[in-house]
Amino acid sequence: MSTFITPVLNYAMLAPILVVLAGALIGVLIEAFAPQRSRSSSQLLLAVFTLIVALLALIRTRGTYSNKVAMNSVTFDGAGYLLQMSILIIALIAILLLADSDKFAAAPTAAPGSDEERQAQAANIRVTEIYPLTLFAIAGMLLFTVSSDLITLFVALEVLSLPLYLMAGLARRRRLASQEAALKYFLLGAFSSAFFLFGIAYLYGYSDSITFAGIAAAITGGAANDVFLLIGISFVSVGLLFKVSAVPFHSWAPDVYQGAPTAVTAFMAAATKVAAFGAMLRIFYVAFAGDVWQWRPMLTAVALVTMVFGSLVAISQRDVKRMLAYSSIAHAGFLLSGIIALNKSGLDATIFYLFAYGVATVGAFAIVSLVSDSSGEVSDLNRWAGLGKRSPWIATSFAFLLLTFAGIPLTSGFVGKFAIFSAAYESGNTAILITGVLSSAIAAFFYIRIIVLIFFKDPVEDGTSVVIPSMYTRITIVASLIITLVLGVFPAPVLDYITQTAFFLR
Amino acid sequence: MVTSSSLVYLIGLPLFGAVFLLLMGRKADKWGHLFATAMSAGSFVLGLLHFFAMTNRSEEERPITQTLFTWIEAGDFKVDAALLLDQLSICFVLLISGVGTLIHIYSISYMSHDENRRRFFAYLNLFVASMLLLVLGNSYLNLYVGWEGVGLASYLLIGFWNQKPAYATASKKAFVMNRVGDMGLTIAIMIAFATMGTVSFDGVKEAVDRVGTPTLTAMGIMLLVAAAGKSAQFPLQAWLGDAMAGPTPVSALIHAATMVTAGVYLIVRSNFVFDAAPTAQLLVVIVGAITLIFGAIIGMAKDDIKKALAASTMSQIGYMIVAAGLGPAGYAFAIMHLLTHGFFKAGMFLGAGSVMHGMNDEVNMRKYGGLRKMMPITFATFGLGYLAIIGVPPFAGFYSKDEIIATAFNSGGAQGIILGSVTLLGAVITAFYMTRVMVLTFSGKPRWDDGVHPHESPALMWLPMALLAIGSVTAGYLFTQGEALVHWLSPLFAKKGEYDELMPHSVVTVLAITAVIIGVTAALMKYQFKSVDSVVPTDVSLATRLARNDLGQDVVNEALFMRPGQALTEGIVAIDERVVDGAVRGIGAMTVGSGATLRRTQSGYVRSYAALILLGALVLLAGIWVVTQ
Amino acid sequence: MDPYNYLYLAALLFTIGAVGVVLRRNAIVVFMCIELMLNAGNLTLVTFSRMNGNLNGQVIAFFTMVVAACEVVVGLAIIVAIYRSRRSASIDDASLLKR
Amino acid sequence: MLEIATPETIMFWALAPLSVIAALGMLVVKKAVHSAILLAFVMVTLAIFFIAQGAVFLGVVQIVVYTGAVMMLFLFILMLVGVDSSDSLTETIKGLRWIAIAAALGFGGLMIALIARATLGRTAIGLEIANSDGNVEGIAMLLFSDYVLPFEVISALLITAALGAMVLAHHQRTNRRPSQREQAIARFRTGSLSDAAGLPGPGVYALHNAVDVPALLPDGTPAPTSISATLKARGDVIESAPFQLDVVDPTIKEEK
Repeated sequence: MSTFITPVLNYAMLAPILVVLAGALIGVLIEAFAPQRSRSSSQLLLAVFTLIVALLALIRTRGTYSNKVAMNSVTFDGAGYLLQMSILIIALIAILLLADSDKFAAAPTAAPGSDEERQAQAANIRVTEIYPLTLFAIAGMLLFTVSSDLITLFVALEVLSLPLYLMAGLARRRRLASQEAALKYFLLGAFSSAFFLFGIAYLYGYSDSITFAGIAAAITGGAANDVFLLIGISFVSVGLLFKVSAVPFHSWAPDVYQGAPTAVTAFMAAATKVAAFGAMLRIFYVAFAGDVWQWRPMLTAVALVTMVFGSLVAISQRDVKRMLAYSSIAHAGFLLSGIIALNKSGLDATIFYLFAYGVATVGAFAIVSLVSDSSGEVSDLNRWAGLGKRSPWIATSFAFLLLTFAGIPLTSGFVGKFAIFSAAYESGNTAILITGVLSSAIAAFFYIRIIVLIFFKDPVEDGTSVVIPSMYTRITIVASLIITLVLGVFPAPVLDYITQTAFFLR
Repeated sequence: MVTSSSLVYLIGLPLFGAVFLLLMGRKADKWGHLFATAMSAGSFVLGLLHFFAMTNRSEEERPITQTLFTWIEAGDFKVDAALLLDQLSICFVLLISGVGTLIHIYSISYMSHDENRRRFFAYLNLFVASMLLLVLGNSYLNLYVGWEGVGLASYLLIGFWNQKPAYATASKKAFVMNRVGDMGLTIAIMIAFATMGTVSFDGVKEAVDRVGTPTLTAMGIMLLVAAAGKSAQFPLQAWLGDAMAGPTPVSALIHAATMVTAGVYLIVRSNFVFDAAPTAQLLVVIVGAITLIFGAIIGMAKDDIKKALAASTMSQIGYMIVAAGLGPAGYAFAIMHLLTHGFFKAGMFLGAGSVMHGMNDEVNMRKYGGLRKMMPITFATFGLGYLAIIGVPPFAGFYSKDEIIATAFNSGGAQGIILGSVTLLGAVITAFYMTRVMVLTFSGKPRWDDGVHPHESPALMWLPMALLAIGSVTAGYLFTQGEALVHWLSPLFAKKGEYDELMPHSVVTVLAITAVIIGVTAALMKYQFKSVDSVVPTDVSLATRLARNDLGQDVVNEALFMRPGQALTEGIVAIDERVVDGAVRGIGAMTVGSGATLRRTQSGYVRSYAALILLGALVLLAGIWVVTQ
Repeated sequence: MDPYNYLYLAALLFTIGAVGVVLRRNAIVVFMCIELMLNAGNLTLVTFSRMNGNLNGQVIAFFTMVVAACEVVVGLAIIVAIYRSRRSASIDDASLLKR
Repeated sequence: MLEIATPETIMFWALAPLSVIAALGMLVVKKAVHSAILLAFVMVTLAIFFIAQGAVFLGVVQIVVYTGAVMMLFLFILMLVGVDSSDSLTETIKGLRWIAIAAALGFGGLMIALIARATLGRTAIGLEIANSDGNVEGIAMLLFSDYVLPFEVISALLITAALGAMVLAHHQRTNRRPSQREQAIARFRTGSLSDAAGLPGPGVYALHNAVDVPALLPDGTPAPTSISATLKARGDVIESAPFQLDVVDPTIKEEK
């Protein structure tokens, strides 16, 4: 005979998530009742407002940490605070990109090229459901980083993924490719979440618990042998490694990055990475830490392959979005070394790297969305030749962000790489250190090759023109540039803050 | 007097100039070049003030440090963004800002017809700032920032005239080689951090005793790789010649006086590492010696005046590297040669620019000839630089090269004899190819194309050349007067070990002068007293004229000496151009190729992606199977 | 009988589902194979729930069903959208994006 | 120690092979509809296993939600995209089939071998105590206390799904649909009056009276306008040639 335990929810600490969810619901209501004309602007306003309120609500919780926020489902601690902060800031920068009206399909239901679609475009209709979907995804991400039991993790994973599957298919131009991206993302995402669920099942079987703390206790004190545990860790890792696009679970990333609307790609590439790595950090640092000797070789192998593969394949890309996708794969490899390190400096470095990389990624994709000709965005690299001549500012900004990805000093990328490789070394992992440095040298090759292409090649005949950035896109680009520069030149305060704040409540 | 808190302005002035001019845009077109020059000059004046302040302090108090802020702090590891000005860096500061300012002045006139002159000056300022940061950083990490900065600025400058079609491949080659170098530096820094827990020069110096020789050898080799990449040393030398596609002042600034010497700076700065790692030190000497001969031989075969000078630069830096590899005995001489070379080679590049200016941008020396009368000032300044580089007393190069040859001979044992001979042979060849350049350009009959009207360059251009020429004449004497430079730098280096003097200094001097005489005579025999031959078959008029003047003696000469010599020369040039190029392209292609192969996994079919995921999971399961065995 | 037999069965069904995703070309069938994998996961959960003697596993399985239902809605919507523009539900036809 | 009674054992050995065969059948049958039905069968057997293992509530949900609702949705979409369409089972991607089969054998084999190797480290106890208040009550206890947050968050998932389906499927009219009267007027105002009486109906033949065969014009050629545009786009149109009179037996058989 068990008694019912009345659940206690700490609404103050859940506030950021709840605010975002509420914003999304209001967005849905706007879709239902507001007239077509005013939807776009009111949705944008609502989304920005929601994110700011969520950010304020998050800041209000500063310093209060608890693992009993909603029974055992979520844990708010320093690391969670920083990760949620990163996600909200990145989302705030990225959501402005959704505002440019000609990025999303006018009538997703109409066949591409049909009369219906033309009429809808002429009537200046656009899918404003993008905004509530984005907010749902953000809520999922926020929850993903603080989940401390497996089922909340699973639900959060789905809450963040489903909207992204949908949004990937809503591009205005090249709609077949966009829908294909959505299909691929969805099928492979569902495939990997089936693995994830299977892993959860085995972890539950192994530990008789679904909370991270319970699993950790079972690892240290359990009498079972490790088979169920290892199956569980492996399959849960498959799901998480899929989200962070680590080799060999990466193959969706290039196709989806290329096919999805660029604004969505920007948001997805940056924020999802923070959320997924945040969750990975928590589960590996809190739940699986006791079994480090068994999973470290596995993750190390994945990290090494990911770094080398991402860097090598990026070289032969001819499409800028695919190139950035492979670069993000390589960066996933670098970030994995922070998880493998399993020490405090690894945690600090990974959080810093995630934030720096996320911000720079948003900026880079924002710039990609500007380079276009009469028929829409141009992501073919050959046609970027000589961009420096025609739009020096845009080209310089892009070059700066590429240098960040390459990890050239005085950019945030350098500080992040340095911190993360140092942490890896501290944990005694020389293989990671050497491979990391080597593959970032390879990676620098293609980043700088693009810079050379942009600045030192003559423009091709059917070259591209750069759209005059709208106010929103301009804010996004400038914000991302400023943060990247500040984090590169003057990272000490942020690093300090992260070092002081980041910890996991076990 | 100036204090350490003003160190930042050394870098800050030119950096501000660069940022300001880039931000101002076209509005600054009218006065941007003057502003940039003023910024660079300001930096030079400040450097001078620091220099005088430093001379007034006692030996122990000379190095000063300015900490700007804590740059990276992760756990116990802390890197400050800090600047260090000591006896070594002040030499570089003066060279960079001084020669840099002269080149700014020169460029005002040289680039006056270019509509993007302001941008060019912004880049020049950026370069000066980065280079100053490179030599002022107090840790390897800060040095690395400057290191990458000069790389970036040099790209922007070399590519400034990007209409040249050859540039694309040239930049690629330069890029690959420089990345190999940068990787070396990165790994060296990582090694330092990993084994010593610090990356500052002071910290590493103290930690040298704590770590084992293998570690230091590895670090030394990585530093050598870095130096070879930046300073165009064997086997990473091939990019330098191609980089000549940029505007001439750029070549003078980057490829003669400053950036290419960064490798020498790095090795001299890391003297404590190399002193403790004899193997790495030996490798330094070998690399230097090979490059010395290699560059000199290439110099004999080039008809492009800038490429001939570039090959010469390669060879002269080889001298410096050899000196730096000789340990405490040679560090000061490496720096001395670096400084004198900065003067005369920059002057000669500017002279070459002046010649090109007067010759409608013609670079082929076979189309020059007899310019002495048309360009008397250029001739005079170039000539002084020439006398300095081949080592005619009492010009600058004589002193510095003489010292290096003597140190090489005296480094003891078979090594000493081999190195001495190599440096001596280098001196012969240097005299030969520089005389060739001189004669082909300024002497003999005019071989100009139609429509070329050579004329002297304006004062704004020849003035810097004249100033550099004065440096070429006097610098060597000043540095060696009472061993001034050696004493100045000596607190930084370990005590010179005792060694057997193989031969007295006077004998070395005689040998060196003999070498010069041999080289000059040979070149004069071949080029001055006979009409210039041509290997340019397309140039019909020149070929006809040569055929008319050819004497039967040449045939014998050719068969006995020239052919084998030519074959050797061509062979080495071929190695430079094909093998090394091929290797670079091969590595590039291999990387790109493996990328392309791996890319094929991305077939576009969801099902094959799913199969990949399934296989990944299978591998994980197999891993579990093994682990739980 | 050993309750492990249920685990073997679930593992087999999971494997069949996984290989079905790779082998079948009709997007809907592929999706059904994924549903089979999720079902296998549920069977594992229920079995472990029984072995552990608590209902946590059943609750997770219940959540999974809801999540799967949502996935079905979204997934089928995407498939229908693709079908409308391509007139084909074969996932091999959707391979514009590659290399 | 968990004792499994004989009836359950018999039931397991009867149903488990069937469910595996049905699952394998999903992979090899040509028609998607057959796959769906086989999957429904697997789901029903799983529901039985759930109930046998003390998960009564889940078993019922499995049948009602999964087999009832989800599979219906699948079938519905199959109807939409063409219920008759069948897959060719020949593999088009070179080598994939063998890789997949090898991977499956390895994967399944390893899973089974590993499970065989696993120990639980505690005695399996069964659900008698946990289900003592009833299975539904037990689940409800957990759902509304320990799992209240994910339970609430899952509502976001449901809204997302509904919103997503709306975005991709709900059609927003951009122009007014013309009334019947307007259509009629428009028909008569076009250049020719040939269509005024409406388009010809599809194949009206003695032997094959169906919408996917074009009607024949008086001169014996097929009338393209007699076929629905949708069928044409789908490629489901049948040639009318085999049904022409010289092929069809013209003799009339009287019914007796």
